[in-house]
Amino acid sequence: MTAPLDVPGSAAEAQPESVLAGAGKDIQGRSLTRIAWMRLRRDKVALGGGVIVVLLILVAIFSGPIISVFGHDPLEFHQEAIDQSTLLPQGSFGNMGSEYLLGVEPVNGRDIFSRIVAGAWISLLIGFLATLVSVVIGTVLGVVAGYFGGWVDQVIGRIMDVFLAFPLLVFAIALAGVVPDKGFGLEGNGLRIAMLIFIIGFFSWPSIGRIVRGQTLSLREREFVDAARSLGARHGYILFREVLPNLLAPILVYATLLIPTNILFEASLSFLGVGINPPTPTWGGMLSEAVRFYTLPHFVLFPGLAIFITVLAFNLFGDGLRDAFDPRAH
Amino acid sequence: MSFLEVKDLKIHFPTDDGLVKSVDGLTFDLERGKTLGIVGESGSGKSVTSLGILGLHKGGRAHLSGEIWLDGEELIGASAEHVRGLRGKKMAMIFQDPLSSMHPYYTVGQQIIEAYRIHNDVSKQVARKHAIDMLGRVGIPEPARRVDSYPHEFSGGMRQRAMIAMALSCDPELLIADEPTTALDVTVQAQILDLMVDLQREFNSALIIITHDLGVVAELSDDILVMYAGKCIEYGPADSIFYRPEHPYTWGLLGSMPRLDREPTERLLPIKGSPPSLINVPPGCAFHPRCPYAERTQGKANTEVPALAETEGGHLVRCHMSRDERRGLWENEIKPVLETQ
Amino acid sequence: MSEPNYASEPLLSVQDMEKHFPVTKGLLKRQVGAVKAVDGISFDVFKGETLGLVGESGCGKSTTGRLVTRLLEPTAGKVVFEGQDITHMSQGRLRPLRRDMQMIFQDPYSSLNPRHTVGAIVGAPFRIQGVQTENGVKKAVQDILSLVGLNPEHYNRYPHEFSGGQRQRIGIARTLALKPKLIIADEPVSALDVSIQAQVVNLLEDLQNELDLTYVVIAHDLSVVRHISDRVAVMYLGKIVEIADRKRLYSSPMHPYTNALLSAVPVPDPKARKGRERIRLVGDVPSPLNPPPACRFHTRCWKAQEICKTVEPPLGEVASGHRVACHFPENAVETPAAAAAEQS
Amino acid sequence: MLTYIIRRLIGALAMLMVVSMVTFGIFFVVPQWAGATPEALASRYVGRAATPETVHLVAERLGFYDPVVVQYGRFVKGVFTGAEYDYGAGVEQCPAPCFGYSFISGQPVWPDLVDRMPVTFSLAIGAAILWVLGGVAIGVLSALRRGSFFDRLSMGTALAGVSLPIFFTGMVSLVIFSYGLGWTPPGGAYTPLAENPALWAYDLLLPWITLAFLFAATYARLTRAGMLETMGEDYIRTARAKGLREREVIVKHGLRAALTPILTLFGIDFGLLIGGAVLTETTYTLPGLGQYAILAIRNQDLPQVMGVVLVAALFVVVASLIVDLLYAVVDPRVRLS
Amino acid sequence: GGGGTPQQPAQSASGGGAQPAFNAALTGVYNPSTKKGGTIKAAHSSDWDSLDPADTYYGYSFNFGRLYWRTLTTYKTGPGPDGNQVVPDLAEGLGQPSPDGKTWTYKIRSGLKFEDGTPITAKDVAYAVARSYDKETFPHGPSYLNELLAWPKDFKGVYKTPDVDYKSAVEATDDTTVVFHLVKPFSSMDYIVQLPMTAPVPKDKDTGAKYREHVISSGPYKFETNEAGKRFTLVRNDQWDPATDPNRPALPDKWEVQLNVNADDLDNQLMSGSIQLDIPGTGMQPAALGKVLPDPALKARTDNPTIARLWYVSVIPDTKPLDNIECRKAVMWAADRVANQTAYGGPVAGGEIATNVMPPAVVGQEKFDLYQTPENKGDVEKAKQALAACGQPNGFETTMTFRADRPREKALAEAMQQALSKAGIKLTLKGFPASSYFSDYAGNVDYVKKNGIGLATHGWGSDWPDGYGFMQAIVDSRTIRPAGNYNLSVKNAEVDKLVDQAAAELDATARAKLWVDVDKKVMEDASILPVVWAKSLLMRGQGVTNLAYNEGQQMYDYVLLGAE
Ligand SMILES: Nc1ncnc2c1ncn2[C@@H]1O[C@H](COP(=O)(O)OP(=O)(O)OP(=O)(O)O)[C@@H](O)[C@H]1O
Ligand SMILES: Nc1ncnc2c1ncn2[C@@H]1O[C@H](COP(=O)(O)OP(=O)(O)OP(=O)(O)O)[C@@H](O)[C@H]1O
Ligand SMILES: [Mg+2]
Ligand SMILES: [Mg+2]
Repeated sequence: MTAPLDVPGSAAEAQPESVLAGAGKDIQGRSLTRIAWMRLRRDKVALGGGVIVVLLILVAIFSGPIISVFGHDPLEFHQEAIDQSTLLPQGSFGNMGSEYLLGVEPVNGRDIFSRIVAGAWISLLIGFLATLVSVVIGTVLGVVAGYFGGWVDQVIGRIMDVFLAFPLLVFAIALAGVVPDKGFGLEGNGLRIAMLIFIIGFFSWPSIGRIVRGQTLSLREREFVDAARSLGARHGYILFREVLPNLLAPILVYATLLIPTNILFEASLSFLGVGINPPTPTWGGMLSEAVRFYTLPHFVLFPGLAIFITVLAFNLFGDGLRDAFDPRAH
Repeated sequence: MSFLEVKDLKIHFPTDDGLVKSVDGLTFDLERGKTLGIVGESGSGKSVTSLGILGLHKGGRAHLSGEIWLDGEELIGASAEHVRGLRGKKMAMIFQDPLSSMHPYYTVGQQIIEAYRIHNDVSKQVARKHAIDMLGRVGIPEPARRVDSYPHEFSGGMRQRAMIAMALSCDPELLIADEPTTALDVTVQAQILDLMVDLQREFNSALIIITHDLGVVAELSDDILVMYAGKCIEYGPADSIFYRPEHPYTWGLLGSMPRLDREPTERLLPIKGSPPSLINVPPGCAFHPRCPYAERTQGKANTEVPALAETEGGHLVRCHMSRDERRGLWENEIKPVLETQ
Repeated sequence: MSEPNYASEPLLSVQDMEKHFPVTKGLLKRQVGAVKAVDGISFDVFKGETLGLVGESGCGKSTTGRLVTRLLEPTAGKVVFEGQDITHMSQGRLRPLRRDMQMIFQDPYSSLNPRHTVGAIVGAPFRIQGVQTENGVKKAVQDILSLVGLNPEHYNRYPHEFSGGQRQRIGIARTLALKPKLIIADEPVSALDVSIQAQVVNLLEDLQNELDLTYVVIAHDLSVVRHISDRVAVMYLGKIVEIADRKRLYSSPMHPYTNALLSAVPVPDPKARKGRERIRLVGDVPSPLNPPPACRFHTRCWKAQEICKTVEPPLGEVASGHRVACHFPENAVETPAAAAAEQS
Repeated sequence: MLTYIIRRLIGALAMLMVVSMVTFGIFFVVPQWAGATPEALASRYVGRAATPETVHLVAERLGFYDPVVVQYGRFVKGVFTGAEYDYGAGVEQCPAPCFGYSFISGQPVWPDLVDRMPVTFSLAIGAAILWVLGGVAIGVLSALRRGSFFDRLSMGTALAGVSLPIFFTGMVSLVIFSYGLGWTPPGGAYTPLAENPALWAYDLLLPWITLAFLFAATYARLTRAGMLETMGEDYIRTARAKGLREREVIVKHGLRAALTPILTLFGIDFGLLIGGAVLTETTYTLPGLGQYAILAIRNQDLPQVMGVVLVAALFVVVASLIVDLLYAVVDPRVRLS
Repeated sequence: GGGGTPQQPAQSASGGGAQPAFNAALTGVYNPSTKKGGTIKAAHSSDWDSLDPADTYYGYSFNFGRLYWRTLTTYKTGPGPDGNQVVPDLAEGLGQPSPDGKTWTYKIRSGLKFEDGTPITAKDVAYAVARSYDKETFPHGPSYLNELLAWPKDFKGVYKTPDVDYKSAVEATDDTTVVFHLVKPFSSMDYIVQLPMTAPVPKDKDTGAKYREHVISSGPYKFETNEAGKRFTLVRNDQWDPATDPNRPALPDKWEVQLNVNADDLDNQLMSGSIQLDIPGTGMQPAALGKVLPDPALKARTDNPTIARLWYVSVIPDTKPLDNIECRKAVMWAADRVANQTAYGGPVAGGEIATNVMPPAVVGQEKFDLYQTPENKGDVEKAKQALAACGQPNGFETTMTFRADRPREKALAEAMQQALSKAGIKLTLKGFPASSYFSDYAGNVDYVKKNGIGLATHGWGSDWPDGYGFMQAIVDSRTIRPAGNYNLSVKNAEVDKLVDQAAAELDATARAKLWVDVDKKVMEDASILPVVWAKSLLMRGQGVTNLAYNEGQQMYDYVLLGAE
């Protein structure tokens, strides 16, 4: 047989090897995540953001040793660093120097550097976990609303409206008094942090819910959803195995945006006096305290800067992530 | 000098994965009133070529080299602003997917009016009249009413007609149709193709039609250019290409298509393997990994890029095999298999 | 090629099936009408055969496929699969039956979940149906991959790493996983490159021979359908207008619409365009929202007469196995309506 | 259309019910968990060193001895049919919608709300214009120069806006621009638009900018993302192929499409703002709904809280309704589906 | 004497002048002037409880209200210690007590008129007192008169029981005589009748709770506009006859008051001059202190009086182990008074370190210190001994509450936590909203017991500067009720007994002595930890004349002010 082209024969004749022969080079085992990672690695700015995020987390974890090397006990008063008549830090720039790296607080002279370092873990924890809570609630409700549509969508849509319109301030202030000292196996500030995480998470899910719902609306029209249904898959399987993995990128990107927002949320709750109990430092708490001393730039600047750096880092990283996962980006 | 002359056109894209040589040394020309068909499979560089002629890669990351002469003017070296002025008026384009190629938020009329008013200093009313006129010309019923419809309110065929109306609104001298009918039904496709032939006759414009459907090309073209991996591998008058194709890839294309004009064959004769990557273009002849005759060239196929050589009047082929060898294969092995069985 | 068995019970029988999509307008969601996407169609599919379903875009081909596989609920009519009426069967009871009836989707890009590996995609049927395999799912999946001409080592790759043709093979592998009896293929090759399309068509044919499959192939490319089918049904605006075995349909099409379709297919032969006489249909396909009354083709038909606007032609058998719904069929010896028209 | 709006408004009503119930519950049920008696609640609204009798009388007058459901019912009834208010020397008819009288000042709530709305609206509208213009401009430029220094810089600046609390930026800008440079009026300045438009704008300029600074980042980011998305669409290529100038391609074709999703967010943000830009109004001493809200909450003045919460919620609902309606106008495709 | 000419502050001022100097207005009138005309722009960082004289209980309100009302007596205007004295206002002279001290008679001047021109008679005063009885309508005002006067049994207020004659409590025996009938002898009646409840109200213009929207003026100014919660303006009352009023020079033509102004911004405006008067008179915010104190020019514009206000910590004996006095003493010993003072703003803005309950500004106060520690910084040793005596040698844990929206209280709580931890006492800090601090939390007996609140920040200022005015509300355990308490911790029968004795004592010196005994008893009981006797840093507005700090008002005397 000298048939020139593909010789008629069995299916095996459409051999895998020959099929892949021409394509072998460019089709390497690179998953989307791998490609995204490669792109990310080349995106220096995004990578910088990521590195800062990691550093922040490290600071939060190793706050103890860092403080013992560079600072003072974050709760300790340093009256000697304070001008007793004005109650402002002595010297210029809030008594900044080798003794107090970022200066001291007015009135009680606590070491700002130590407090920022010591406050990192709560602020970041709230940022992360509250985001997690809202991402979980938002994703589940968003997916369900988008996938089932109809009245389910209507109901969830209205629930979102309620949460958007709900006066969180009222809620927070009213709750301040009824938080028990113990509960859910937690005590004191632990419980308070848990509660803040829950409240913040619980009230910021509608935005992510909307996004997820929108994405799901278009995803459910994709044929692989039909494919799963034609195989007899149940709704749960389709929602969580087929649809959800495709939402990871937008969710991830949005979550990075939400983290700093939630850190600031804690700030405004602290400003209203319903944040973490004093004297435990948090960035938000410091900021809200510092606002009364807006004439002392260093006092407001450093916690503000800490939040800003976090915001910036997460956003740069989030941008990079989105770009990396965007198939049209290149 | 022809109306359109493309000389050694190269369009490369630097990407993360390497340099994409989408178009790699393309040369052809076209007279007014004539039609050139460009065929080739997905990713062979057809669209990139047409966008290159229109200057739509400028400002992007594409590296263009070579020459494009349109009506005596060189376009690659010309300023972006100058080329922009030519777009729409001197040369226009019809895109493959009319729905995504029309702005969803503007009515069909608005989009045609906009195209017209860029190059004609007329009032909105005049432009609107013209738009209605154009819609009527391309066979949209009740154009005065439909001019205010949004693209999504049109059927696929009507959208494509509206695209054509938009492209023709300034009577361009060169019209490039990039897969104008791929998204359409056969019956509608037939209507659109007829329309394009009529319009071309009317305006005596030069037409480039890009497709991977050999049938469409056969219906319209005077000349045919077959592309593979960014290169022209066969170029010549339509008859010559269809009746005496000399490149194995062209043979493959013909063998892959079930044809209504022939008795059904038992099996189709596909080309093995997949289209090549444009980053790691196979060395030598880009087609050699899929070519059943590659071994006949004694290894030349995987090392040397074959030259585009003329075999007969205006028919060029890029193949290592000798002309006689190719002719022999075609006459003795391929043609009988395709026609009989 | 295995021979279809027309004598026995049909594997799939569709009777007077209808699907009307409510059309809501504006934000009020007021129903202003219904898209009669499928409007009373009947056909049988016999074991071992391939039924081709052709027609223009929007005529209801995909809807038919989705009704048969119960991805959509029919408005009326009956779907009988292997003697069982599955029209109103609950999704729970349907689940085991789905093993025998699978679907290949049109778009190899959107029908594979981009976040799943090939192994997960092709293994999904086993997991969803809870099927135990002898040597584990992985082995079974790899076997199927090699069956469709893919490298079993591709198990852990993601769909985007594959070309269109390979992706369609993955889709086919998924449908084959549970060794179904019936496969509905909705435009299995229309998204593929010419050079790849042929590979997949060949593969489908080979698999049919090897695994004794029954196909319903939906396509708009008449040449592909002719190549692959035993019998062909032509749809127009939600109705079957002609159904016949392939030879008869392509050699002596009777419905004017079938004729028009066939003549509109461009032929890769530059000389043919001069000689060939093409039937030029005027106008677009009417909207399924307001289909023309009676014979739906009369608005575009060059043979239409008064009766076509008032009386709907039944899908009558004009020759053995050749049914057509037309008052004035082409290539016909004699039809009652035509005779009547002549007399009047 | 009309039926749709009516249906949505009925839905909104249900939503307002939920919001009001929860607010009510927070005021009465939550303190009761913490062990508060009616007298305890009433003692919030008396002067210091009030006698137990006074507290008891006040508790009675405010109806705190009734079950919460009865109290809520009374509130709802007041909103729909009006209520009577005994001011000691006589009884006054409070016409619907009656949100009651402040527990502390005895002022009817509804006129207060109506009175303060224009202030908040003035603040919101000016800030919204600024942040939309600013945010969108930055977003477009960043998208077009993606990865450039400008892209990063503008994003950084915009993000600084979100990471600094408005009570800080507001105070600092007052100190600099009002008391330092004397360019802007001191805090508390507000002139109604009808009185003197120029002065209105002059007085609100600083609050507008501060508030816009806070929001611009989000809009810039959204616009950037949207532009990156739309500029890759096929219809952009078509626009270029027509010979359209690049600026027109960007604005008329790219931006036009990218802005549509931003509309949704804008509607919600604007609705939320009209309900009260709490911190801005407090910082600048603007007598708007936000200031009213924070005072009401600080004083735990339930009728005021209910009033302002419901008005704020109403604005959110109306805004989201308007956005949905507008969406259909802006995106012609929406009508069909 | 009645019918005298208005006081001329410029002449009576001693040591005053226009040279800005720190504390210039404490002892003299600063920037004296008799120029009439102009407008004073005043601002308030929050809002009045009520503008109705029957329904208000803020010092600034009593002070400012004198611009539109006149009471039987008033504090002597002007600077210096005289400010604590009461002088007649509406009345021709001070009250005439009956020998048993249970009936007090006041004669009012003639020629007095309301803003609408109707004459002011003793009936209007009696009516005003009677209407203030209705605490359902006027819940904010003090209730001294409710408790002191012999109200008829069936009297429920002038609105609910309009027919009941209240002459058993207060009566106008003729047009110029007001007689008060008391249930028990009471010596400080002249102080009581300077309260605004005795400001006359015309019965036919009385609209109950709505009267506050337009109070009918009996003083030199009347309301021009009044936008609740936002602002109001006062203009001259042309029916007011200066000849009848020796106390009020009434210099400016107009007063503009802006409400709910951002506190920090208010300070800035005060410094820059766009506002001239900070109504509450409680001093500047921390941010402003940071600017003012280091800047001599700004500091010279301030006054720094000590006021009759104590900031303190209630040490609550209901909570274990603080029920043991030794444990309470341990808290006393462990507290770092300097740190506490700093938390309150330091010696200038915060106040003087307090060693006992009664502030020096209270008449007859004696300073003593039962818990003296080295440099006032606390004594860990003594605290540990006390702990041992209490049976808690390793210390204990308890909760301390504070008002979350009051930064100084938060700072105090933090300072206490630091200091007490050195003695092993561990504090958990909890902040609550000020508006429900006393009703729902620290002042709520159940809550305190259930949640084991051991310490609570607190502050108290006197209604008038004598022992009763300062002490009674915060140390008498019989005032304690389920919620809304201001006495959080003093539950000592001996204290109660001494309070009764002191209240009944008519001799001023003996009375003062008895209050000192009360003070000592409370300190022995260790249930109040005094922090500071407050001082406030007041800034004199630009363009304001006749600024003088008045001891009775505890702030600038508002009726003296004029505009340049
Ligand atoms: N902007 C770009 N950057 C990088 N690569 C590009 C770009 N534009 C096109 N390419 C690549 O150039 C090659 C040729 O693309 P082109 O669109 O011309 O193919 P085509 O022949 O038109 O195919 P089709 O039939 O699918 O339209 C493709 O591999 C494509 O991925
Ligand atoms: N879910 C739906 N809701 C409303 N109308 C629908 C829906 N699905 C399909 N249709 C309409 O039903 C008609 C038939 O659609 P169907 O997808 O079956 O056509 P088709 O023959 O498969 O076309 P194509 O060749 O384009 O795939 C079309 O007019 C389509 O718009
Ligand atoms: Mg293309
Ligand atoms: Mg289909």
